[in-house]
Amino acid sequence: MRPELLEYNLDWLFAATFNIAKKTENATEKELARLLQFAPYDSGLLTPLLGLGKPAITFIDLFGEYYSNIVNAKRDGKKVVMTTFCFDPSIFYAVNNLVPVTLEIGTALTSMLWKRGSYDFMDFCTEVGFSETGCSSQRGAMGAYLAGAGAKIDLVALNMGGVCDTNANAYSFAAQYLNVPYYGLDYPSQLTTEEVRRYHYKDYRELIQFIETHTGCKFDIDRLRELLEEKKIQDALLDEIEEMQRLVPNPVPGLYHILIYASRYIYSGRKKYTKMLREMVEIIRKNAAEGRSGLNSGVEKCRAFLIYIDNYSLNVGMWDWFDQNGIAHMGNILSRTFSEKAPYTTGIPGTTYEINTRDFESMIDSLADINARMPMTRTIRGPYDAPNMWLEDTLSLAGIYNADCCIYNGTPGCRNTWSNVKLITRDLEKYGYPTHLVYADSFDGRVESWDTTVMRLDEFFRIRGLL
Amino acid sequence: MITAGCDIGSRTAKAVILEDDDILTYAVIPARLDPRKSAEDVMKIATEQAGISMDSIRQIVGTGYGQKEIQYAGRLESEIVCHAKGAWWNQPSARMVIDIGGQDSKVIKMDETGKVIRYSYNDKCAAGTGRFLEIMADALGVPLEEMGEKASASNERISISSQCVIFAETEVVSLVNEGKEIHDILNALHRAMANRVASQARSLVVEEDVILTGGVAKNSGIFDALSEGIRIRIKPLEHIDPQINGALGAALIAKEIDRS
Amino acid sequence: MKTAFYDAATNIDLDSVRAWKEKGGKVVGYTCSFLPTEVFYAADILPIRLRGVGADSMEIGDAYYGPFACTFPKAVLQLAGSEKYRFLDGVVISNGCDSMRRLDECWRKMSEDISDTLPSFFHYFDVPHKPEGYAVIWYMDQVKKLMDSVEKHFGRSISDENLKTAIRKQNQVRKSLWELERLRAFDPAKISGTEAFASIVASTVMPRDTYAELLLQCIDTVNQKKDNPLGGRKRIFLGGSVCDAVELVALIEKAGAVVVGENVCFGPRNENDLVDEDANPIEALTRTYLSGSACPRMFGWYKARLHTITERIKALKVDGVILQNIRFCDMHGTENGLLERDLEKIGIPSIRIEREYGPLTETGRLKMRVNAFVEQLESKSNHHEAMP
Amino acid sequence: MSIVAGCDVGSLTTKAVIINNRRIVAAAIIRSGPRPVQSANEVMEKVCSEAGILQKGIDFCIGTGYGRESIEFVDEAVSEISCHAKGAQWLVPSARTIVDIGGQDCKVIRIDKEGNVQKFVTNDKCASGTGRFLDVMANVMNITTSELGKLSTKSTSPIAFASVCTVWAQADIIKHINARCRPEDICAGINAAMANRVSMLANTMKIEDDICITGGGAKNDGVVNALGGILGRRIKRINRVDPQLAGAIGAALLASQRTRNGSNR
Ligand SMILES: Nc1ncnc2c1ncn2[C@@H]1O[C@H](COP(=O)(O)OP(=O)(O)O)[C@@H](O)[C@H]1O
Ligand SMILES: Nc1ncnc2c1ncn2[C@@H]1O[C@H](COP(=O)(O)OP(=O)(O)O)[C@@H](O)[C@H]1O
Ligand code: SF4
Ligand code: SF4
Ligand code: SF4
Repeated sequence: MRPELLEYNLDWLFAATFNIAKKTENATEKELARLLQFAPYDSGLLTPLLGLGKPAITFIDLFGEYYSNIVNAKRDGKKVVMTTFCFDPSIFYAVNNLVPVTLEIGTALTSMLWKRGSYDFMDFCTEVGFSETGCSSQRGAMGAYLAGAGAKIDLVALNMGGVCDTNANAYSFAAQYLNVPYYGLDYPSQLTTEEVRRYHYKDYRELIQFIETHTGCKFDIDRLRELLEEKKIQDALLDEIEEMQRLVPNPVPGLYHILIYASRYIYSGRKKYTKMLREMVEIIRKNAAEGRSGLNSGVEKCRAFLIYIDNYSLNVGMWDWFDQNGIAHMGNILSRTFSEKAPYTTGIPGTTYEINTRDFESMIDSLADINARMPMTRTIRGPYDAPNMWLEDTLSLAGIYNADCCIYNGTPGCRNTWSNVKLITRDLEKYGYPTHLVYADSFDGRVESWDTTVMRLDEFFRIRGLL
Repeated sequence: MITAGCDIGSRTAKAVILEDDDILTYAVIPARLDPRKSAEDVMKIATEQAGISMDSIRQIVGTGYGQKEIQYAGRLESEIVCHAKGAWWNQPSARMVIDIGGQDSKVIKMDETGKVIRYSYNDKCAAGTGRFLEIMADALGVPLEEMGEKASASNERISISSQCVIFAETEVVSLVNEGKEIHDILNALHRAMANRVASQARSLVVEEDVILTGGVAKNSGIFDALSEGIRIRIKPLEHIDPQINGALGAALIAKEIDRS
Repeated sequence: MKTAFYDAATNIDLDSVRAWKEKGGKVVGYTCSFLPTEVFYAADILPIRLRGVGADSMEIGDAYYGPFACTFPKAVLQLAGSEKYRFLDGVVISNGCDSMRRLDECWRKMSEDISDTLPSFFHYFDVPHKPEGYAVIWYMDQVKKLMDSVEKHFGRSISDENLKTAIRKQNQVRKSLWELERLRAFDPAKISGTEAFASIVASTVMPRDTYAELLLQCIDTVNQKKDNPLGGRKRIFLGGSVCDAVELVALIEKAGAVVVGENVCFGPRNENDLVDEDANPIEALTRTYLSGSACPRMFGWYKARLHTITERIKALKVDGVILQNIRFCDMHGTENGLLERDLEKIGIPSIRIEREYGPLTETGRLKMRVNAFVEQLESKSNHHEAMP
Repeated sequence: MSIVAGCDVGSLTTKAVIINNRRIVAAAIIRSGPRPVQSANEVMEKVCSEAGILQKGIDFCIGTGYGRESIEFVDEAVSEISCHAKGAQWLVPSARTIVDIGGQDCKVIRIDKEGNVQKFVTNDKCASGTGRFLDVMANVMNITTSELGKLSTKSTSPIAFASVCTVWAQADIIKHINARCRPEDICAGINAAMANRVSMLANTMKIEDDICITGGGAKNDGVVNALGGILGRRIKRINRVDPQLAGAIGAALLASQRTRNGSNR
């Protein structure tokens, strides 16, 4: 890796960028343009973000705070835990001396925000022995922490065993490389049986122990209850947003989705996240009342559902393109919560979670259930065509949103989906959903040039008569 | 009524001029570095051959990799649609078209009206395109035109593993060193290439009739290898150069536009 | 008998297996060394390790798998799709890794397009990703489920007695395999890696009793041998992804080295892999098969693995380690990175090599690296002599 | 005093060197034909006539390179890695890390002061990151590989390449050419992409100064400079002789060692 890169601390760069951007809340166009010059290396994420108004400001504020906490962790005598996006972080906030660092979020931000993208960090991972073909979603940010260009990591905890190899593999590598303790929750290939549930509970309790041993401090029950109660409110808000997504035209701006899931992965259970969701709901309600589409153009020509994740390799290029073409972004599996009341839940027992704050034990059970039902841990843990797995989820979602088409966008590093995406595409087509496979890498712009990606997308929408 | 189609590909530029339902003339030229130039040249040649002037052409549809550079095109259409249209017009029984060009290979499924149902491009890697065979022909010092027959003269079955065009080349060299016969190596190359395309066709579920188009369809060796790969006999286009199929489709679309 | 092993290691259509079928015996294929094969022998069914030997094209494998997946399961699918596995009465697929577990879906889908390619017994064996805690109970439960469905489907009953017998006999094989390892530990090694590895791979595809006998004979004859051509050769240990390629070992030995051990998912992994013959069989099997350090799919257990491997490397007096991984095998690819780092720390030169599964054709670049590595090891030793 | 020779049959070029008591008396580089045997014989005749000796006048000859096994006249075959190490160390005694950019692969070699290989890594993934990559790109731009190197040094704003794949990068280049990009910027982009790949390879192992670069790629200033920049270290060049000869020279040096150690055919 270029030596000069080590001179910047990634977390600090984020903190600085967001804290500056935050100040633009009620700035004029001119002031804004001026201010943004001070946001280091912004490659054009902030401007479209700020275009979203209130919720975006809260989002930026939230991220500024999040990264400031990481930067100041040592000063404040806190430990830093490296974790993955599909892990509900509220548990970390329930002990008073722990700050989570979520790699995938870091990678996405680095790719979207930095002029030079996250290439150098990705390549650094390869240089220190991590498989070059591994998923890019971790490599981007992981490189920074391995290279010492980010916060010092004290422990690693995640929940990807049995769900995604490359993911779990990346974290166990990081733990090994940095020589810090590692704990991974493990998930069987099914979801609903009693044994599985027992496994989840047992495993999660060992995680709790792990955290207590390595942070040397006990869980604060009241704080945990507070977080979970807050999470209930958040779930309710999310359900409302989901519900309103079903309207034609869809009143939810496509970019909201990334705000929704990015913040959830780092701030679930915290007040700022609730604030952002409230502000969103307000705007969405207004749009809905006026029958306005969430698209800038205002005209919804087509509704696309992303059956996996979004593309972050070029700022918000993908959302822009959708917007320009009047395609409503119906979210992807990351925007889902499988809370019991979520509109698309199948009602099959065990497929959703319920938050119970009666006592510590029931709260721990709830958290175990939540973690086992995060978007990925819930949807792609088993065979794609098994009950309540990828195919069924996709069909039910595409159905209630009455999507016109499906799009797969992921990373070549994802063995899990690239080993069966051709099959699910085939099935979705059979069920009448035109489905497009994007060969690009969500985080690494070098895999396929953006022009090519767009050219193929455009071709798909035209040939399949969607526009 | 006269219409035309122009297909600016990565390796060659093609133009077809239609008078109602008959092909007046067509031209195929190697692509120039600048696609705009290719478009001008190929059209000039075609119109001269037909002995007509540009403005006597009612409608021109452009397609292919360099379509955006075709100044005179009245409309642009994707290669997928053009190839489907051309092949279906020539063979109404066609349900699947496999087009292997210089830079990519496409598999297209269509219904009995020639409408595209599904399609796919070659997976990431360049092995499985005409370029692959070109580089190999070059490495073996065999003219492209003769590759096919030479390959079918093979009597020893050897296999080429390398997925990479560039590395396959060194693999070929080492096979030559081992004293393998050129036609056996060629045969292996054709199978290696065909199998990549075959897997592409199989993922869309093969349906008869299957038609092979694009410049590579001029290569008899590919027909056998590909048919073996999908376990179904592939058909050629009848009485026309498969390389112009895209341009032909474009010309046909031009005609339809003008009707409506 | 060397040729019998070599034949078994390099083909899937084996006389011994055909003989078994002709006696009306059943054959079940499995995908990962975490599967307790004793269960099948207890039901008088022949378990064979599924491999992709001789898959020289991928048009079927690539039709269902995406382009970014390991070629090992792809090759297995390719063979299944070209009806090479017609003789199987059943298949057990386990979640060894993501590419491998998706073989379940790909195989089923493929059978919709190519008729009679799906054995009537098609079982998914769910192995946890940690060797302790509730995972143990989970694994035992999986074994019970497997036994049930075997009993139901094949109309056999698996008594504790049958299981114990199977365990006892399999232990015999394990012991012999360690005997073989000890022959390789001699300096100079008493048996070439090519020969030894062939017999190791064969152990996963030949009927157990036939195999056990041949192996003992093989060990005898090796013990008898007086002359030893393997003196003075650099001693190589081969590690990494699933590997059944005897040609690869042969290629390394052609470069003037001798391969004295492997950790490539075929063959013994650690000395204490004997199954307790007195304990409750299912518990005993679980303890052995789930034992910690087997393979990188047990995330977070690297240190334990490093330990066992290092111990073996020392016991085998290894001069250099070749760590290979199949492209897109991230778990082994990454682990190889760590192993290289840590082995070199303790002064054992190592090299990482990425390859595709399948027939070794273009060997030019591979040869170059292997030769250079052996030369590197040799120049080292000259070097030490040079400066006392 | 003995006359020894080294013959390096590479994927793209075949080189031969004759050394007479530690002095290079003749050297030649020719393009490799499809049959290494022929290329080897051809180049050997060339150097022999240049040195004014008969082939049998050579006491010991070591063959190396991609086609080393198929050369008939050699007394021994040694891998390129060892040969490049020896050759480079002889040409640049202070060299501890050697980067060899050849036609079909790229190697980074760490050596001790005797020129013994301590560790090496080679590119084995994808053709990008090999000399061939540069040739294909140059070819698309209708220039020679040497011009590719020279041009790029004039670039002000190198373009960034998306595709890592040799064959797909071509399409990218054509796009840029159509977009009327300045050729020098495209060239610089190509060299940067190349240098990036090589630096990754180099960084996978501990690199020690001095770094010296051999193989045909060493003649490409664009790549060499870019590489130096990325690694943040100065790269020593071989100017005594053509760096492309390093492998052959190393082979010859090993040959003279053999004669000294008295091992003969
Ligand atoms: N006479 C021929 N025999 C065999 N192959 C040919 C012949 N002519 C062209 N080709 C193949 O066709 C390819 C170009 O096909 P084409 O459809 O023109 O590509 P594109 O449309 O991308 O320009 C070349 O790469 C070459 O492999
Ligand atoms: N004059 C030159 N300028 C820049 N690059 C060159 C020059 N000559 C050769 N090369 C590069 O060197 C490569 C061949 O290097 P070489 O060491 O001969 O490979 P090999 O040993 O595999 O035959 C070519 O691919 C080309 O990129
Ligand atoms: S392997 Fe070869 S063809 Fe494939 S991507 Fe790399 S360079 Fe391109
Ligand atoms: S390497 Fe590990 S996961 Fe792969 S088959 Fe062997 S035991 Fe199973
Ligand atoms: S080699 Fe690796 S990726 Fe391939 S099947 Fe085995 S564990 Fe999976």
